[in-house]
Amino acid sequence: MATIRVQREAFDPGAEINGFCTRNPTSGGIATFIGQMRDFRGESRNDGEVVTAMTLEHYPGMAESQLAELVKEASGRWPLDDALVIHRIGSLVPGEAIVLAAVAATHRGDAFAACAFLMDWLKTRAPFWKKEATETGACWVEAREADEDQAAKWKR
Amino acid sequence: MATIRVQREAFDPGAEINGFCTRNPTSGGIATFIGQMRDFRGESRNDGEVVTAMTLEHYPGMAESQLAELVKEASGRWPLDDALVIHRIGSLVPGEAIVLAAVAATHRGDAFAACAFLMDWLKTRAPFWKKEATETGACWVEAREADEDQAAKWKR
Amino acid sequence: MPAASLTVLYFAWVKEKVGLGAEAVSPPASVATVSDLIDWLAGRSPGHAAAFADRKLIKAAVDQVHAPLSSKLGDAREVAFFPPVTGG
Amino acid sequence: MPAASLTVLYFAWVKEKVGLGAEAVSPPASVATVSDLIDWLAGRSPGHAAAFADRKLIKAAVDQVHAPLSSKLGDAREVAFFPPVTGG
Repeated sequence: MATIRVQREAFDPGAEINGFCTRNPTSGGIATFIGQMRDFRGESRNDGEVVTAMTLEHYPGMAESQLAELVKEASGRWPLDDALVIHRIGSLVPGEAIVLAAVAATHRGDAFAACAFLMDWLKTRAPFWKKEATETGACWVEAREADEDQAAKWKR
Repeated sequence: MATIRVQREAFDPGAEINGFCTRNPTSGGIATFIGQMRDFRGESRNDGEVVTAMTLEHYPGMAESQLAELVKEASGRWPLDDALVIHRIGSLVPGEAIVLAAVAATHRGDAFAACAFLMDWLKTRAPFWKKEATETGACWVEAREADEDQAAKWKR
Repeated sequence: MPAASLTVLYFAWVKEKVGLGAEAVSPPASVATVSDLIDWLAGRSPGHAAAFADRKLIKAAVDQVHAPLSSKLGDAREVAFFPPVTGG
Repeated sequence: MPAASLTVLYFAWVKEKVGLGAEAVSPPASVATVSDLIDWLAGRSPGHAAAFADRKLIKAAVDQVHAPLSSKLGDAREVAFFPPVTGG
């Protein structure tokens, strides 16, 4: 079980989710998360600079193995039927999906928890780095402290 | 903001999610939940009777207004950009989506929490009733105590 | 003073036991709460009696808002009875 | 005994500051931990020095597993340095 993909090509979140549902017809609950590339920096469109493009760098090999590790950890914590993680690398334009996480389980509580867990750990452990291009130049995105806090919540 | 649909026709979860993402290009995080009709009763395919079809009855008017109420409550609790709830009524066959909830927000934590909240309250407050058809006859699905517990978690 | 007309709706197995999905009724003035209404409705037919035999299983909505059985009817125009919901 | 060869990888702005993405190095036996390796690498060029100037900003992985800077290198074959991750 579980599918991990790190890819340069854009993907279609809806088509991926439908495929995931079809592959798991006996799972009552499917929780998913889609991270989209926004066209501004910061908290809102009004106070942030316009972002025109993004480059996602990754650590080949470790990116895939870390994602597999996260899915394995999630599967140990909740009774899951299946999981899917797709992460883009390379050049992205605003509106494109950066990441998709999907979890199938009998009970929705498990699906939700595992999906949130996957994203929280992915954000702090999967070796990907975002560089945003704006009119004034390109800039590496800084890690958010809130992400560390959310990941720490799952420690045990 | 927010779209509520109660409908007899089958819907395409992936297409709905893609449309939702497209309508919310500035939302960094989209959390979704899909409830699928399973082809067995109980916890697993092995110990449950085979379910061949399902009928979903609803309280016209109140079903829609309760879903709108839940979305309003969620919007008051978390900073959301948009929400979508689609719920089937009438005849369903195994593998079809019964319900789709999608929430768009700047932060994934808010999107996850609001989506889980919507589903937990929907399960105990939205006036829909499932009747499952098996080889030995049709039977109204009984409410699960776990659903009450999960909904109570959000009380305040 | 003639009793006001009230629409009563039934859903799921409550509807099946009662044998109908909706009826217009005119309960006497002594029927003040949802619980009173159940008592009164239960006397209308064996089907009604069967539907309301165990009221721990019955949920109600007054004018399309969930309401405990102790709720006052007030000037309600629509009361619905149904088992705990099972959608989603 | 010749020093063992170690592959060192750099990512994101660490790579940009160092000026290269990978190099094979043979640190002396006194380099026992990831932190020792940083000290030693920092002396290789002004770019290395700039990249490692504030090591609070540096994360490391030893053989593709996250490792604190205090980790022993042991017989590691690949050590990577990068800023905190920002994927997802």
